[in-house]
Amino acid sequence: NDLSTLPNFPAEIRAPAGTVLGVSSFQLHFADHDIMTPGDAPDVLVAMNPAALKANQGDLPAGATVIVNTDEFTTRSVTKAGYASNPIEDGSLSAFQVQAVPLTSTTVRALAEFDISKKDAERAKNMFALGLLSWMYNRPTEGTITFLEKKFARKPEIAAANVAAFRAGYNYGDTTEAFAVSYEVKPAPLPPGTYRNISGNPALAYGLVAASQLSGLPLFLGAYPITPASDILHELAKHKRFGVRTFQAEDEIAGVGAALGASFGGALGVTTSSGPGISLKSETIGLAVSLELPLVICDIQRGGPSTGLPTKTEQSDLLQVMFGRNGEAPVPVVAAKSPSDCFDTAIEAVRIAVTYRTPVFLLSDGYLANGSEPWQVPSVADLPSLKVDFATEPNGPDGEFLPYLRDPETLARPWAVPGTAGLEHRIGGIEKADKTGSISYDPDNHDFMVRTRQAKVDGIARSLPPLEVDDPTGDARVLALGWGSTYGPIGAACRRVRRAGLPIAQAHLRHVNPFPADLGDVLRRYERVIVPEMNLGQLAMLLRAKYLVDVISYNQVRGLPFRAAELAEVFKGVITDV
Amino acid sequence: NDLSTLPNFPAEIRAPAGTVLGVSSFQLHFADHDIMTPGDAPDVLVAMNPAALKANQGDLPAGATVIVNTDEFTTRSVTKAGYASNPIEDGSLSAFQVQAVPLTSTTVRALAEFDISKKDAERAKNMFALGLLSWMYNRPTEGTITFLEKKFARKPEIAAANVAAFRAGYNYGDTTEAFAVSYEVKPAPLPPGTYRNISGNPALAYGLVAASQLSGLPLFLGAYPITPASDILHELAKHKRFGVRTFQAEDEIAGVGAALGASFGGALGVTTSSGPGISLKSETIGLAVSLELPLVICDIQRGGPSTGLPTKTEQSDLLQVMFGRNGEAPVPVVAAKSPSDCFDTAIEAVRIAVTYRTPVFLLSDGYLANGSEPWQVPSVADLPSLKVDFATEPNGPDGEFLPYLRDPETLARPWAVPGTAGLEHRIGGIEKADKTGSISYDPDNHDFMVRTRQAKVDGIARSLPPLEVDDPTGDARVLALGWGSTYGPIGAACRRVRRAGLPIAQAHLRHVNPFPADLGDVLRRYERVIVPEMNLGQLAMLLRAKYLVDVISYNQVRGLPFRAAELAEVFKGVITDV
Amino acid sequence: MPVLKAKDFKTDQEVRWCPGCGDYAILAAVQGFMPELGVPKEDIVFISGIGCSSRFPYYMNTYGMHSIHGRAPAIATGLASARPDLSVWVVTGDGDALSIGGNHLMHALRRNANLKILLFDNRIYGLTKGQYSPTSEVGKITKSTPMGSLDNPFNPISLAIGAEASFVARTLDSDRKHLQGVLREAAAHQGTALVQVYQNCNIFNDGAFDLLKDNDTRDDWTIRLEHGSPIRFGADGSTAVIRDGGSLQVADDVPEGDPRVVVHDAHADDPSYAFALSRLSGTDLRYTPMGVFRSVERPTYDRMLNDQVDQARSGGEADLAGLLAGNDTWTVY
Amino acid sequence: MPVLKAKDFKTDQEVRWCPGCGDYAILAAVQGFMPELGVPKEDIVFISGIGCSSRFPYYMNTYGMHSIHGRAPAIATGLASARPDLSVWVVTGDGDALSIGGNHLMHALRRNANLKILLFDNRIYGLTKGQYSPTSEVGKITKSTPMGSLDNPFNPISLAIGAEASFVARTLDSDRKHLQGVLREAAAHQGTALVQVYQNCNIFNDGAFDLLKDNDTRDDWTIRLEHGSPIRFGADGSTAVIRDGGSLQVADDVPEGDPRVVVHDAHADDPSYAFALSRLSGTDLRYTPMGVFRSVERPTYDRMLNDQVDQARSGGEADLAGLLAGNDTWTVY
Ligand SMILES: Cc1ncc(C[n+]2csc(CCOP(=O)(O)OP(=O)(O)O)c2C)c(N)n1
Ligand SMILES: Cc1ncc(C[n+]2csc(CCOP(=O)(O)OP(=O)(O)O)c2C)c(N)n1
Ligand code: SF4
Ligand code: SF4
Ligand SMILES: [Mg+2]
Ligand SMILES: [Mg+2]
Repeated sequence: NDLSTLPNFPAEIRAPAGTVLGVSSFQLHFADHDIMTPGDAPDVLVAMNPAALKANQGDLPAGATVIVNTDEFTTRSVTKAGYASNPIEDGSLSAFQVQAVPLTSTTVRALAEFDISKKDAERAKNMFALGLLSWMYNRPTEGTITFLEKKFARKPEIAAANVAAFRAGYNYGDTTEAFAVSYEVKPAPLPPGTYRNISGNPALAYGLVAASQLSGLPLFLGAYPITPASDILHELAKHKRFGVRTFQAEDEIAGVGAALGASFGGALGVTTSSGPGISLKSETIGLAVSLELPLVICDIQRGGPSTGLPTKTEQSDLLQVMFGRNGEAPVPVVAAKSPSDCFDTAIEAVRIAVTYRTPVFLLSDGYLANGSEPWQVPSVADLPSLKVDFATEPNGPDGEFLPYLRDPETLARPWAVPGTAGLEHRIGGIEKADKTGSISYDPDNHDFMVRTRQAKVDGIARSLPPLEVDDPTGDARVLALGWGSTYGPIGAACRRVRRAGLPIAQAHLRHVNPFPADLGDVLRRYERVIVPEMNLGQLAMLLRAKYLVDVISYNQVRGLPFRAAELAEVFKGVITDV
Repeated sequence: NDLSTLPNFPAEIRAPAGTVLGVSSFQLHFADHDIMTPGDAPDVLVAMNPAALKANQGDLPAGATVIVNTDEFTTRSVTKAGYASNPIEDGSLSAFQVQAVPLTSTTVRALAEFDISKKDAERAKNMFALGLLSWMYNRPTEGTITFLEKKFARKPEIAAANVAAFRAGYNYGDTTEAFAVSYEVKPAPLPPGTYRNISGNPALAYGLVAASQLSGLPLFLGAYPITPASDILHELAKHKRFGVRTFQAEDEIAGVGAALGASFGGALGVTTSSGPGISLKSETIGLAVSLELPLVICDIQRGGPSTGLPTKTEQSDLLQVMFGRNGEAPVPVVAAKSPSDCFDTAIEAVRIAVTYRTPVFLLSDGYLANGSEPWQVPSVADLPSLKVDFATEPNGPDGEFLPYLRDPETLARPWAVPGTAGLEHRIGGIEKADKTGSISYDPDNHDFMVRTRQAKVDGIARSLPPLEVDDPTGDARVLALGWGSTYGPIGAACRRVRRAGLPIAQAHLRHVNPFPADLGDVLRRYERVIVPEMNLGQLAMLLRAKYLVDVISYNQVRGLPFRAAELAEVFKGVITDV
Repeated sequence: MPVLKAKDFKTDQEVRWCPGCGDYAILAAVQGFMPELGVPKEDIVFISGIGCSSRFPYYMNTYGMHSIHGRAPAIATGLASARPDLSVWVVTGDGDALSIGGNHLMHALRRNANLKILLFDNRIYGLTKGQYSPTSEVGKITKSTPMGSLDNPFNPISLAIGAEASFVARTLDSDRKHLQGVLREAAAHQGTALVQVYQNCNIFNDGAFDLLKDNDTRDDWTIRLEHGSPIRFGADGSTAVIRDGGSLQVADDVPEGDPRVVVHDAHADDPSYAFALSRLSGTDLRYTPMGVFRSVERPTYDRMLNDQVDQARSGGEADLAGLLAGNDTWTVY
Repeated sequence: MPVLKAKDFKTDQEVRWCPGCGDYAILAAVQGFMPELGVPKEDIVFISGIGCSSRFPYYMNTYGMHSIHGRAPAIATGLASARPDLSVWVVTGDGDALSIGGNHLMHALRRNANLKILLFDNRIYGLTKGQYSPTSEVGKITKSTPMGSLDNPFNPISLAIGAEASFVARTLDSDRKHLQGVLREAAAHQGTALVQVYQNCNIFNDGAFDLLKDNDTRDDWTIRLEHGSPIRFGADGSTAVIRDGGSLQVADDVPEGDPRVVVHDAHADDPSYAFALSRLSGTDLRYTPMGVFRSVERPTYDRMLNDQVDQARSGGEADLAGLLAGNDTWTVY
């Protein structure tokens, strides 16, 4: 069954269970668990004019997709509908995934060649919208097309026009890299508190702004647009009042370079991109490793290799961020597990970067970036302090400044920013002598520095909490271990398995490099460990290499999140096998 | 003991056993095995004028380092010495590592501030040369300096000048990234045949030229200079008569891009660089993976991370070339084990690239690139054929051309080059539909294509010979496994261990991705496997992950080859422990 | 060869640009021009980067590559150098060519391999949904610049001339005749030709070039360049580009035969003239020269490279065995 | 602040360039000029890429970064934007700035952040032992071009002007007075200043600029630019740059007060004039203008960026809690 089977396509799409892929699971969820959001709210609203928006906005769950027909949002009609200012521009729709499209004019243009009345052409805008939705929720198109052909059998020209409009809408989604994801919300009653809905990219941006405030370091973002990371740039650009400086660079290399330069100057340097852009940044990240300056690199993963599938999700950059640099260049890696978790993960990434004076990778993906979930708004008072101490005094025995004299605990080197009298120093990408940081070609010094940089990153594990394992019955013999956006589906699958009476434990890694200190013990505690990943087994490889544990790598690389039902069956299979 | 202790420093340096680091082991070798090269030949010749060169060139072993004082190589003096043309330019010194330096004038310039006679200043050129040598063979400088100060104690100004000249020479080596390596030659009588001496970079270049001739594909090199890879560009630029086209690009990205464009046009596209440049190429290599076109990428590794140690050697790019791309982007990797082996490895890299229509990494390093060894000149007739068949006909059921219809055995796709009528087609970096290659966002197709690209690379293993294991006594319980330039030192170490009566097996990987099919069995055949690497254990990680074998990772990251003696001790330790 | 028609250059791929996008007009114009090239389809290659504009090769029934962002000129240079027999075209956008790809573009121009580069300039990043580009006017409000963009834009014509370009032209998506005329001259040029095509993105930057399109403003602001003709324009042709103390200026009511009126010379050896022309218009598009600014012959990189190969070969058969043996061998018996 | 001397800017690092390298002279000139800047050492930063020239920061007793090949302008842009209070200098080479780093350089120029870029142009790749560079003359025989280089070189001055540079100058390593004079003007300029310094690489490209150094040729081929003065040169000052039908030319025996003689105007708004000046000399160095070609004021990127921040802040205290809560929350009891 398919959207096109709806009696006739209304401006407001309600997706019954089992229809639009992304949507259905969402709906279903609201059906079989109870969460405090209006039960049968539309997941998508197509607002053909301000009035329609006004009328329906109310019962829209935050995170819903809203397609607005900008052609009809004239100042007059906007005021007429009772809005003070244009809702598309004044940010009052920020809780939704808004697609602003000139539906009428675009459709009319698309149908220029058809000899049908202007009215008929304009009517076809519904089909254009439907086409766009079919793209966003990647639905097959044949069904709709045959439906339209049948429906207008007696008016072939109209039929053709509607099909053309439908196609145009579909292609529009492709061309403009339109996106839609519904994040599988963790069920079970939420603890008391104040909630809002949030998707991953804004959450990540907020996390960075918060970290900047908590550390007292002005945030500097150097970025080049790329799907699905661009929205972080867009979001941060709005927050200059927090002292945020955003720099749209000429390319990814300049983006990360500028961020590194800002870090050298004492700012919180951040760069954001997706797979292809990250690969371009690798040489500069290697420099950051050698300079030992704080830098946060956010990789919002998408389908690869190469340009791949820009609007689809994937976890296939893990090994790139681990190893995609020349020489021994270790970089810590943290990964967000849900849209709202992007906030906490951003703060954690900054903590590591400033504490250890190192570049840090933050991994998110298209699913988290665009999917949304209820988020208990944190109270600012509860956020950790990230206070940083810049070097202010010479630290050498003879009153000189030693830029590579390390903190014995963290192995971090001093961060002396320009403007500090007496600490003038030079650093660079050539190997440096221990302590003084001057150029050194000494073999033993090189060996020492290589191992020291590694030790610094490995040492971060000492600052990490033990891995949380969710094993309600305590008698599970199988562990499902994941990282990143698979948290939702794996969790949902585990719940299904347990409902079916089979015990299974779940653990999820926020820290991929270094691993939590107790990870090895946790792995060995279970008879089998299964690692579902939206790649060909990248985390699994790291685990096998480090712990020599024969983990089961379960992989799908379909550009889509795992389906909980499917995963559950796989888990059951493993459990019954042990 | 140190060069400076030589009675007085002659124009021609003979390095007695145990002196200049690089040199000594070389000499020693010649001492304790017999190899058909004049026993006590100089490893370094400093020719102050054409006459001196003429006189000594004779008993120079090929591969020796020759420093020529270009100031004295005027047309007159060249002819006077009996040369038809200037030996520095006419390539007649190609068998040596030539450093052409205006010794006299540079030294005089360096001593401008000293009030000493012009004659004394010019005499100091010997010290400049000695300084340069000390850099090249990285010798400590203190000894020489104190020696000079003592020697000229009564003429402090002269002493100072000589020290200054010595320093200037040393810095000259640093500034111009001067290089010198002596490769530890495999001992044991060589089989009958015709030999020449060759170092890795020319051998690699010759291998590419040969492969171009064998495949009938014109060679196109797109490269940007970088130490220690530049000499491959320099060498290939000389061979236009073989149809070789060399392109010095504006940067590494353009270098690999141009090579890929040439491959699309039916040429043998090659790009050469070192670590930092390779990281810049990663995005384009990802595109090559997606386009499935032949491309050879040579990484002449040097010390890292970042700019690191440009003139030192290291094996630390293995994981970068394995994983340094976004998405699942598998690329085959081959590694040369000795200077002359760069020739065969280049041919093997081309075989894989053209047979499987894939980018291929060839790993060498500064030690191989500049070190030299005797090479049995292959007869062209014995070289493998690399004949390639371009697509000439439509291959589809309906007479259409399907650019992604694969060869069932190799999974290679057809290579249809522009100019072929009827096969016009478009390819790109967005995910492609199986067979047709048109853009496809279909989830199952993506999963299929990702796995197929991986299967294609894995399938290369079927074309590989079983791994050769050198286990003379047949009762070894410990295996020393290596890859790349450690072959010489590991081999020498194994010989020492065996001479000490302890059995040990040695195996060396040419194919790092995919591994030879029988590698797992080989590993499991031994009680312990030790993997020495000039990195922090990169191959070891891949082995542990794939085979769950607890290999011992022995690492040094000193920018220098392993010392056979030291390795031997480590091996003995492992053997006595089992 | 068989006579080709525009439709021979259409592919079976559905054209996916937004309805009304200027790219459609450019595609039609190029397909319409191709038969004139007189080159067999199989000898033509279109290489693009990433962007809406870069989808172009999928719609041309020739050989084609939709490569990665900004790298098309480099890839095309390799192809053209290895295969001087081909007709190699690059399609790129203002972001693709001038932002991430700027270095490859400027080196392609100075190197002068035989490439035809079509730069679709819509002054916006279309594919990524409307961030400002290196040709966007200062102060532009976009998703990434809510308070207005700050960087001074490039003038692609000035930039190209500063990068030693041998052929530089500008045209308009909606003016098929002019567009094809420029393509004709670009194709005839031996070397790298840069053609800037003002292109309307009706979704993210609609109407950017209306001043040059609307009937009532077009003639007042468009300066048509024709080699050998005095540069006059305006409804009644009374406005002209004149020389005044070295710099070029626009003057109204210039009488017939006024000696100050500049006679367009696209072949002028000194690029200063073409550069001065490129400065007549700012981002506001007032007084925009359209046509070929500069077209001078210079040896092409691909030719010279292949000449060196031929020259080296003229020395006689290449001898692989000889190369491998070198000139210093010894024998083991 | 204490009065600084040249030696205050020397470091303890041994200077490692080849004896006779032009870089020594530039280093001495810069160290000699620094006290004039009137900026405390700790507020000065030198950022370089990779190359012989890029070793420069190690020898300056200020803050410094020896970064990676070609990226210094990008890194410096980030630093200058985050810290407009600093005096940020970039040191680069002809390969570093124009080959791998071309894109960052041209965007830095149009963006006009407050950077002083010193481009040491020795027309060769020194550090990698002598391959040709983007400024090498055509036909140059180098390790990578045994049959001669093929690409047409850039004229860095023309390129910079085409990239919307607000300040462009040229000077010579061996002429300390002139070099320091140019540094003075560059430092005074608000925005990105590009200073091309002809620098002798006595090892791989010795004597490249002798025509402008030897007593007997220097005066004949060097055109000194001084804002506001007629452009006359040559031993007896009888040679001049004149305007002839728009283009600039060199003429001999030009009588006193000849109206055709160009009076140098570095502040001309229209860059066409500076561009024309940059075309007077080719790679052969005959008629080489030296000095400030162009110097115009334009708002700087770093200032405008920080103004936007101030403006946004003027809206009142930033409220983190408010940001996190947004405008659509619900409560669970
Ligand atoms: C390496 C990389 N960086 C960024 C992107 C995202 N991206 C794709 S196209 C584009 C810019 C498009 O603008 P333009 O070149 O003007 O083309 P248009 O869409 O306007 O035709 C960007 C930033 C990418 N695909 N790859
Ligand atoms: C990414 C990268 N590519 C290439 C190199 C090698 N490399 C170092 S400096 C240089 C060019 C030097 O020329 P130039 O910029 O003119 O500086 P100069 O040495 O002449 O002062 C090159 C190719 C490198 N270090 N890093
Ligand atoms: S977004 Fe703009 S440029 Fe891209 S297809 Fe749509 S209209 Fe054309
Ligand atoms: S190689 Fe040339 S540029 Fe480099 S230090 Fe020596 S002389 Fe100077
Ligand atoms: Mg654009
Ligand atoms: Mg240089």
